[in-house]
Amino acid sequence: MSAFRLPGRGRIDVARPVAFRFDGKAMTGAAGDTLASALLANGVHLVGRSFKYHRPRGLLGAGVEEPNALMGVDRGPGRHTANVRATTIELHDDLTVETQNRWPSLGFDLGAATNLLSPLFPAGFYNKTFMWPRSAWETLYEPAIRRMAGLGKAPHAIDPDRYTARHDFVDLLIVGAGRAGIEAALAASASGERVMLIDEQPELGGKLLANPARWDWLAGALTRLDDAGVVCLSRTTAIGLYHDGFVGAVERLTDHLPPATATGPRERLHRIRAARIVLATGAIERPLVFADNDRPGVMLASAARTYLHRYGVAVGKRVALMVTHDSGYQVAFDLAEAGIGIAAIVDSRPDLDPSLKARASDLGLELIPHAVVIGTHGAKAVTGITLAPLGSRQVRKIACDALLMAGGWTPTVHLWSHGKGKLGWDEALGAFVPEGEMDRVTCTGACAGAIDPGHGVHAEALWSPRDPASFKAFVDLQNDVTARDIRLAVREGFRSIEHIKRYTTNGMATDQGKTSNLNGLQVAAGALGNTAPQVGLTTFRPPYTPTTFGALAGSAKDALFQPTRKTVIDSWAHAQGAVFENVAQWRRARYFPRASEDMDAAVARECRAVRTGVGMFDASTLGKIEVVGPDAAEFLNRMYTNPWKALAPGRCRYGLLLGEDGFIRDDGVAARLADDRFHVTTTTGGAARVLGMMEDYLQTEWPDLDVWLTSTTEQYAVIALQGPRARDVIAPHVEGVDLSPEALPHMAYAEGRICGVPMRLFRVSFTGELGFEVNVPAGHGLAVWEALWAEGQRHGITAYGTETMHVLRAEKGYIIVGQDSDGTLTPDDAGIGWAVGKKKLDFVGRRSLARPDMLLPDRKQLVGLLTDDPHYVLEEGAQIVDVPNAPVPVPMIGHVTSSYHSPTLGRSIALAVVAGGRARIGETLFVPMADKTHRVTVSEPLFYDREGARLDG
Amino acid sequence: MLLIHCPYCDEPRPEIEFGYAGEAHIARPINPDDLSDAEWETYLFVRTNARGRHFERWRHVHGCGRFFNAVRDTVTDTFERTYKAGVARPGEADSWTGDTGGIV
Amino acid sequence: MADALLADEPVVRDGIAIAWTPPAVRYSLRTRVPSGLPRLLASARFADGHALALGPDEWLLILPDGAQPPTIAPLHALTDIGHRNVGLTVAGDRAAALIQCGCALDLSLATFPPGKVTRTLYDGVEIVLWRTGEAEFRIETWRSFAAYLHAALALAADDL
Amino acid sequence: MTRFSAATLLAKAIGHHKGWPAQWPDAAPKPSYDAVIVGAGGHGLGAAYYLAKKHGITNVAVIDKGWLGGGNTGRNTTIIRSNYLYDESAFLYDHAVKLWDGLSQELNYNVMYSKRGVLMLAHNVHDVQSFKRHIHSNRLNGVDNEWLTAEEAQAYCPPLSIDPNARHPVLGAALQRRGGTARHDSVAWGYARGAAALGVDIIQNCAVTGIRRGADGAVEGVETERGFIATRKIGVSAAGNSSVLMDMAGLRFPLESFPLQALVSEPVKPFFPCVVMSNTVHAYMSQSDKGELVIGAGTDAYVSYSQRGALHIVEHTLAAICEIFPVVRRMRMLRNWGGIVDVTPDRSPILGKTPVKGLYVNCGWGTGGFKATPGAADLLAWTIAKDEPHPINAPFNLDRFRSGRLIDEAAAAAVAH
Repeated sequence: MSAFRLPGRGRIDVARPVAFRFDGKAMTGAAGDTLASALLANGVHLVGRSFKYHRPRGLLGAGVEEPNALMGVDRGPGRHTANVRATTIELHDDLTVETQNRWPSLGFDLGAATNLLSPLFPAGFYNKTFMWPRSAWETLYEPAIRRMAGLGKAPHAIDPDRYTARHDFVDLLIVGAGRAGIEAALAASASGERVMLIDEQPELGGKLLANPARWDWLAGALTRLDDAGVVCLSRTTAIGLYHDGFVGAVERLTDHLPPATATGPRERLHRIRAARIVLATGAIERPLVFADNDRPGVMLASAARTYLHRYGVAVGKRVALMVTHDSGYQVAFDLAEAGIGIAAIVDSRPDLDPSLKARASDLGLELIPHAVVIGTHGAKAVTGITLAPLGSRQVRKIACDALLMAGGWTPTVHLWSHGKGKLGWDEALGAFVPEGEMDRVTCTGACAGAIDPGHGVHAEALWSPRDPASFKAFVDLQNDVTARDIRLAVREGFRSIEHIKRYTTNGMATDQGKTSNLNGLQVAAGALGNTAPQVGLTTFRPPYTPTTFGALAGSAKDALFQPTRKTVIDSWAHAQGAVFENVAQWRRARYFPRASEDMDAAVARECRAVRTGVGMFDASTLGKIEVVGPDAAEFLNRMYTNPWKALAPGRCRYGLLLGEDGFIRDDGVAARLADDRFHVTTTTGGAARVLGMMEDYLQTEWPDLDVWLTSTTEQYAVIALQGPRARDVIAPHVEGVDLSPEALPHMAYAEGRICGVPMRLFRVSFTGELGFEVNVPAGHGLAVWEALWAEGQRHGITAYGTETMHVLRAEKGYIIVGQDSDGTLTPDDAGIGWAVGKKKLDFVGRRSLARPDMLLPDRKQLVGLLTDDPHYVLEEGAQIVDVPNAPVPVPMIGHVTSSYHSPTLGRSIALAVVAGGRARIGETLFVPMADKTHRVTVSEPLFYDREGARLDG
Repeated sequence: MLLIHCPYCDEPRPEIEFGYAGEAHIARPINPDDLSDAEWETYLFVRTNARGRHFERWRHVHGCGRFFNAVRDTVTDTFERTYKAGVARPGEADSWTGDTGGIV
Repeated sequence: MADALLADEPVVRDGIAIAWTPPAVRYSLRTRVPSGLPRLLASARFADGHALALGPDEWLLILPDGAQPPTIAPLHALTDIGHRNVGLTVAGDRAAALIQCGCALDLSLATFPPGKVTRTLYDGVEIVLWRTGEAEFRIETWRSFAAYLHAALALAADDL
Repeated sequence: MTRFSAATLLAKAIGHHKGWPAQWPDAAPKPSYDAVIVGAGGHGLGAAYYLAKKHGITNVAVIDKGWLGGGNTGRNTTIIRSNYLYDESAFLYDHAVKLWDGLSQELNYNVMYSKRGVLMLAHNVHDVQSFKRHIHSNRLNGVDNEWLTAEEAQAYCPPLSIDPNARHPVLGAALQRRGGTARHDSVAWGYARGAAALGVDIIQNCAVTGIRRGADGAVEGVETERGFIATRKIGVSAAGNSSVLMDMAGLRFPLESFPLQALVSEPVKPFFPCVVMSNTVHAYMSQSDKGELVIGAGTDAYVSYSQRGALHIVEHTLAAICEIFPVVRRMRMLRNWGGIVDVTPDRSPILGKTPVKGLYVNCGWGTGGFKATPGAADLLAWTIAKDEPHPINAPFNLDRFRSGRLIDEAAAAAVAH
């Protein structure tokens, strides 16, 4: 056992040694230790380097407030975690940690040179320099600053751990399982309510764990809570308090286990909805601000007590205390009783509680009232302190190996503040405490300002006989913010506490100011000549402590990142070697390459097959909405630009949907199944939007219409058969439908059976060929597809994908909403003004089409483009100009929306929108690319079968 | 995550089930052609964007599917009340029923 | 059913069994005249099957495989969604705890008793959640979301 | 004003930095000004600076209900780029980028404009088409923007995953090399110091409670918590609070204010060299000079001024970030906060005159405000000084919502089919 481990003390299992590695060095602690307590037990005080000046640093605290002892924890490949506080790392076998922000080693850090240059680096220095010469910022200064940046190691491998989440619902959530939290839980435990008690530490009890006198009570209370069915979660940090009783909490499940034995998810996010919330988050002891208060060995008094009683570790052999608050005395007494030497108790107050004085005297402790520590000594650990009576230059030096600070207490009001709870200044505490009321939420115990024991004083910084601008008295230890930085900020006109925070970075380190905010505020208030409450506090932001991205991302990764919607024919396409593309949430077959075909070759073959024989296409992703009710036709008439009332059952119509702003939103074909029933299709990506838009109008504008809408997108698998031989493929399998052109012409609809299952059959075409879209109940989709595929073999059937579909429709000038139109096109712009019912008095978007800008002749209009070079395929998105080689900025008159090589025509074709385009048909325009400008001729947006005769095949 | 009382389901439900649908009580004109361009612009785009008490529409899209109205304080995000679509704006008598929605 | 999706083996964990439901006939029933139908968020026996009230004018009818369309009072809409939806059962002592991983509704017996049904979300996927017993739920979702939902539930069951 | 330089820094260091004067005085309101800017963010302070510097109008007050730079200036993710599609937008944002370049020297205040490049990821065929359209348009407008293959994108940003089996695989990216970041607070402070040195009064913690108009309808001044201030020209540059201020002048605007969240991680050593944005996956990220990952999260979809975060938005954002950059899963979120963005129907700003004489407005920047700071400030100053818009901001008038001549970058990127 090391010299600092105290036999017979602590709650941990000293008999069970635990081996760990610290900066490559093998060490031994005990089961139940934190890394911090184990390091102290090994006599290690130097545990880190500060952010800016690389000053040697030791442990300040014993919990999440720790600003100095940040470690990189390595649990194997991909499992390195940066910036973990040594005080929260539970010791386990094979624990491997490294200190950070030092090179080449913690003991000898070249970065410490910045400490020597620190007079040049006050707060905000970077605003004032690095500007000359101008080019040096990019070439010299910024790269240098970035090299110095950061704390922990950057990640470089993928974390193999899993993270999980759940929702919890409770009547009462208590955050913090110290005395106040446990008492609140006990009080509620008999009510039969659902009570949940969470605490960030591995063991419930909070500060009671550092108070052996209360251990029996604690054990009994926890047993009673367990018996009463109170859900107690340890290692669970409430990270934020949100609206309406919602609390996010993260439970750490495996980091305390040796990597080899850790199974299951690493962390669990609890999304807790609570009817009532009690915040019993306690308080954090405040450090004191004086020269060189950052030397290793200078720590919070309460931390020393925790190390003593909870871990059986002495923080030193000869310990001095600097106190401004009574609570420091108990620590001194406990240490003395444990046989640890007390060098002195320095108290800034002139008048001390007689009972404390008496007790100190009984224990033989030297008590120095009305005096302050004005400096510390030592290189990488404190070896002594200098103190002076207040207002005096009669300094005195005392040797010690630790200096404890008791500067009073800061209630942990973060969660209260997240909930927009008001804070009021408590003069006695020198701190902000919750004030007023909040729906569902109350505070109790130290969090509410009920700090026990004793009183104290709070000062902006300890008095010093030296010029305060001449030394470093740290306020924010991690970010190296000193009292003089704060005073400088005030001097330079930064008066708001938010400005001071941002200018100095006080409170912006990874501890989010848990030990620095109040001291910073008080230094600022002193410099401003204001009181602390006048200056106010900066806003607390979630999370309370840093929270793993993975825990918040949860299981949403890889295949579970977002659903990939697949049609029932997807498996067939996959087996055929299809290449897929993502369209909205769907995965769609883009083309079906054979052997060594590339996309162009496959698409050319697929196109030819459709034009000359028959092609087969999975159109299942098209949105489908069943519109049912006596007013169905009236409803569609109001929604769509087209007239619907006269459409006969058994007929289809192209429908065009605008937004109320007059721009094209969606399109599709709808069939009238019966007087009161339509089968409406939408684009793949527009399905949900269109249904939502329809519901909006139906429910809120026209609730008098008797119409109901149901999404049937996934009810039907849709198999498109396109090409002159399409009829031949389905005919043998269709029952109950006369497929002849006379009985079922283009844009007709019929119901029957195919392959023995019910079918909705659309005689429609998006290719310009004879076409059928076979809708069958989705569960039968694959079987019908396979049957038609088998049937089609004798007709040379070819499966085609979305790319071929795009080419075929472009040859016919059919637009794709979202590609050829982009949310700024009207029906007339898109050349589909024919779809607008001229006699209709109203439909969604109609009024907007009469706005002045919609009537201008130079609006962009859909046209075709033919390149002079028939082999050159324009790039989609390429811009169009009418004057070649104009200087930048070049006036652009439009852009290419769709462009392909047309196997049918043996040349390239393109669709484009061009300002006043329809009047330019026949004109020559130019498409300037980076390397070359291409000449194009404007044409009608229709390249194949102008008469449309093939549709009637 | 907000907790929103759906007036149709008559129970509080989590925000993620809902879709916000803009300011409430902006009825689509019966005859849009009667509106000037400026009036049509107002209908389309101009919104109160109140800092404080705000009348707004939500849809319980992943629940009962219904659009409804709400009064919410946009500074605190606290819902004062929610009510079914078609009910008069609280504080104003419904022109048909005289119902003021319980608010005078 | 010729549907690879439904061929997956049931997931069985301690206190949890997840399985696909057998084929069923399903209709979306919409009417303003809800006589003989359960009120919103409730379910009831209906024509050899069940009617689940999803909206004030919307019921999901789940009927045995092969059932004929039911006869219903006038002024209604009946739409076949038998193949749109896929059903899952989640049963066992920890069924509620499992669904609670991805569902933001309070599934305690007091607030979500047997018989209650609602549309909601699981991990962002829209579902119909129907508590068929104290320790048994039926979940309906659209076909193309089923694989994701199944995988998400199975992973959550592993990590519960 | 003490000129900042290495020499003054050294000189002041010898005096323990006790010799630095205030960077700007905290002014009390005078009875009247030639112009009053409402809103002391980067845009408002910048407008005051340019009014004084370029137009010689120095009797100017900038007034704010809180502390300067405390709105969206201090809450954004500091991204700067100008690779917008439409001529109007490209000219507007590129005007800003040109001013960003050299702003540190102009202000004698290092705003740390870092041209580390902005990479916008294309995840599907539609994205590719859309980005190519941007690139071609930008090239002809003289705005740099280039296409990278997925492999080139990963070479530019090594933490980027280009796994072809990802849910949203990276098919390529558009890179604007002049894009990057700047230090947000410094922009406000630099303009404040510059403006104050030219005689501008900066009045903080003084809410405007009313806008007084004369019989002819023209503005006469602003009512404030600290009394009436007379002026014939009011420039409103108040981001999310613009509707409230316009309402004071009897104007209703096509604006809605939404919460926008952002977050930062703990600082780690530099590993993330540029700014990456993905609209399809909904994530954008950079690494600050301090080592923190700066991540833009989504907007809540409802009007709110609460400036509170919502956990589910953060969950969604970090899932997206971890999907694109899987190596960051073990990183830890340090701070999450919310701002208020004011959004117009076409998601482009309104920058110009209003129907009220003497009232000028600069609002509706949505999530794009920071990058435009110097440009918007310069153009607002021009508009106020000349009582007419500069050709660059002329298209961003209020009339477009009536005529239909919208500048809708988002609609141009619409996804359907």
